[in-house]
Amino acid sequence: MWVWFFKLGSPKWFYELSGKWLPWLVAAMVIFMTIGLVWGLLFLPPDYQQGFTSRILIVHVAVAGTSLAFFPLMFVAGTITLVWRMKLADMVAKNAAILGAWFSFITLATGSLWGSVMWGTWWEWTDSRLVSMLFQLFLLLGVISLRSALEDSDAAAKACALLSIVGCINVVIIKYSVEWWNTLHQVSSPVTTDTSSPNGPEFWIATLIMIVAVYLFLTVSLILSTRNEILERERKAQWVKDLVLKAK
Amino acid sequence: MSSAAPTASSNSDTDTIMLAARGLFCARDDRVLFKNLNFDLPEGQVLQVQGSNGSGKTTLMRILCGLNDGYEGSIKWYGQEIEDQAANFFSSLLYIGHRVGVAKVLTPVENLRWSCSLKQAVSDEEIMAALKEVGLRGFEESPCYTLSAGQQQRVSLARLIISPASLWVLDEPFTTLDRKGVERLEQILQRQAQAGGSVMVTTHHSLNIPELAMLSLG
Amino acid sequence: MKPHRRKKLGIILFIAAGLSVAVGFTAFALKQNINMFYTPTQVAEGEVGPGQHFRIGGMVKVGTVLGADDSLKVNFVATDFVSDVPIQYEGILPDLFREGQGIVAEGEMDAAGVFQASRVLAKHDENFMSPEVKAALDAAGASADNHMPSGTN
Amino acid sequence: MTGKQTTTSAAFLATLKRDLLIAFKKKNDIVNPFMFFIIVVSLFPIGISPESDRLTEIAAGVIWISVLLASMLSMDNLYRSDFEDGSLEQLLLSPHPLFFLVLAKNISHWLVSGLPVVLVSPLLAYMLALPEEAYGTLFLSLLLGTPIMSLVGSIAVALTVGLGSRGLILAVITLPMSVPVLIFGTLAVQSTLNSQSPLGYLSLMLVMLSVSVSLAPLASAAALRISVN
Repeated sequence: MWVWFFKLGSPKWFYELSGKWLPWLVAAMVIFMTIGLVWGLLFLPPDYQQGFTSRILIVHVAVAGTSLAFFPLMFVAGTITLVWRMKLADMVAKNAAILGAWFSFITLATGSLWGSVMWGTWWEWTDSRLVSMLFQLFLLLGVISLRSALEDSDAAAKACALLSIVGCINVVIIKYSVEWWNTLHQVSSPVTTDTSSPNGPEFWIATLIMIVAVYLFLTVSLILSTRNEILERERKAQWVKDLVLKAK
Repeated sequence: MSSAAPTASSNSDTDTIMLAARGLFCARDDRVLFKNLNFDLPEGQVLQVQGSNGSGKTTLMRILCGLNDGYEGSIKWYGQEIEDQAANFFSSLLYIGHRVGVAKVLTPVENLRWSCSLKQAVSDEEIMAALKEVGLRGFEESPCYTLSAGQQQRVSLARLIISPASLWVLDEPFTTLDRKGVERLEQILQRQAQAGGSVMVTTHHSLNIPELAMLSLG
Repeated sequence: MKPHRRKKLGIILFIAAGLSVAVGFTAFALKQNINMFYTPTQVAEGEVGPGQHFRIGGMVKVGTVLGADDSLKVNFVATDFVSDVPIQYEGILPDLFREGQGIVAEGEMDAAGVFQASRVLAKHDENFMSPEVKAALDAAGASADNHMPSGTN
Repeated sequence: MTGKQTTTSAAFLATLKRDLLIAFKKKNDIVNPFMFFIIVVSLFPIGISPESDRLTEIAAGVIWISVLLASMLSMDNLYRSDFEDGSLEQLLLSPHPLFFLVLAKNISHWLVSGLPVVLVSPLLAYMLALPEEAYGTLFLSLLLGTPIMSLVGSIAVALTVGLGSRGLILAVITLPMSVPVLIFGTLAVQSTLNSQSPLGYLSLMLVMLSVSVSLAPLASAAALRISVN
């Protein structure tokens, strides 16, 4: 297991392995994305309360769910960077921060698009998820700006790793405190309604497909950007030179 | 966890040497500063590190002190990796870098009281005596921003007199000193070597110390 | 014990002590019954002082919503199926405001015992249901709600 | 090694004393953030409304946000001059755990920048027309909250201490992290105004304080080692 772990730490090995996996991942992503988007946005029956607006939710829920994965991902990558000094973990973390910021932004955008119809307002401070997502975005932007401010790449790697770990703990605390601050959005109602009724299965299946699709998209973009990062940072290594020569 | 007892390893030749570096490699942002660097620093020696500007002298000094961990290779303190016994190593180490560690708003006495008490208990009499020895008599209670760069350097060098540390790592300690100061510092270094301690020092001066050894970088 | 081991132990004990204090006070805090709104029963039992600005959370009682024709004034009753509190509000109600829905209203009680709301927030259902499913459920009488599917909005 | 090596608590006290001494000698670094705090608070009635009803409503939030901003300004001094004159390297090379030395620096920072703000809070509460029954809660929430800010902010300062031009990066990193403190600090005061018990919120702040006392110095120490590298 450890052999595998340290092998993965080698950028060259990762580059070669991810090169083999990439076509399959892209194919799976395209299939899931097409099914999810076409079905979810065009054919899904309207919700009894929310009407066709609920279709935005299919995208929103999937993106939002995925964007919650970034800080845990960066937490793990940061720990690996600090403990094992693995360069690959830092390359992943660097791109994860940027992607995470985009995902958080899209979550906010689709969320407020939905909110603009359902609540009649683009932004609602009483919605704890919107607010904690906003602060997650701020924290990610903090990590990104710290990296761009530090010149020495080794110091930047470690500093960002530490900040991601602290940030991850913080995101959890912020999430709970914001929810406490305003228990309104989709948390249990003050008076429990009889919600034992079955959910429309289509919604869940469509959402599930979209979640898989978005996770695949995340994986593919992370792999692609990490591969770029590898070539950039290892440009002086022999295997990268060989690769470039072969491509010519 | 590694035990405190000496490990039965193959390189027992380094077990009795105060500081032994083997196969040091350091690169900063793709530029190799040094590679496969080996040296020993036994007790009672002053090791002068030489090299042109940018050859990695300062980096080497900081690596030895554990301030910089961007290196590969092994550094052993009496046969044990310094990372495994940091607290032990730090209490025997005294480092003075380019930035001498003298707060400008504090007086020399206040500065020394703090920086020495990080390592060992120190009395005001000892501090006064040390300041006198480095030629700062009369400046004990003036804020350090009123002192010249050379005088601030002397404040930090007063720690050498107080400190019982057996290993001194001094990065360019001579730069701002006048001729008399240089001579005095040479004497202090020599005294340390004769007492069985050792010194690692970077400077472009040619030192006049019998216990001197050289290490060239780049 | 080696001195440096003892120092490490010192840090660990310090952290452990700090964290156990944290756990202890979390337990204490959770007992403190922090609630952001009062239920109608709590209001009926007089837990809220006069003139106090607070939030009330409940269900819009079916058949109680009365809107004025010439203004945005609306009256309704919030209930937790034990007690009722009449609420008066002037303004645009949120989209999800319906009879039988959970709401949170912010404001204070007036002298007549009517809750004068300065803000009304609707909670939407945790579940998404298609109109067909909903209709089927209504037909089977499985739900207490009795409003019509809302179509597109 | 000699027999006269100091104990960790002696090194802790020496560091605490030294930082207090420096603060005492560089009064500007302490007075300016404090003045900033007072001035920002007094701008709100002018910018928003002089009506006491409105002021009551926003008082807790205004005071808390001003505290956040002012503490960020004062945070800057925490490691900056030590980094520039090399004292930080000496701190890192101490045989004593950096954890406790960092804690000493944080405590001293709080004593000179956090505590004055706490002490002056009743006056500002009066200026912002906060009802008297909420003074105590505001005072306690600030007493618990400002050390959290010092401890958590210390991590960000330690991470950025090596940067030549930091600009506002410290704010970008620290301010989002202070959201929980802001929430519970203001909620405690709000709940007192609503004649509810603030004990729950205050004890949650105590939880955050004990967690940050035990974990934040660990992160600050690691951050300092990274920055000095």
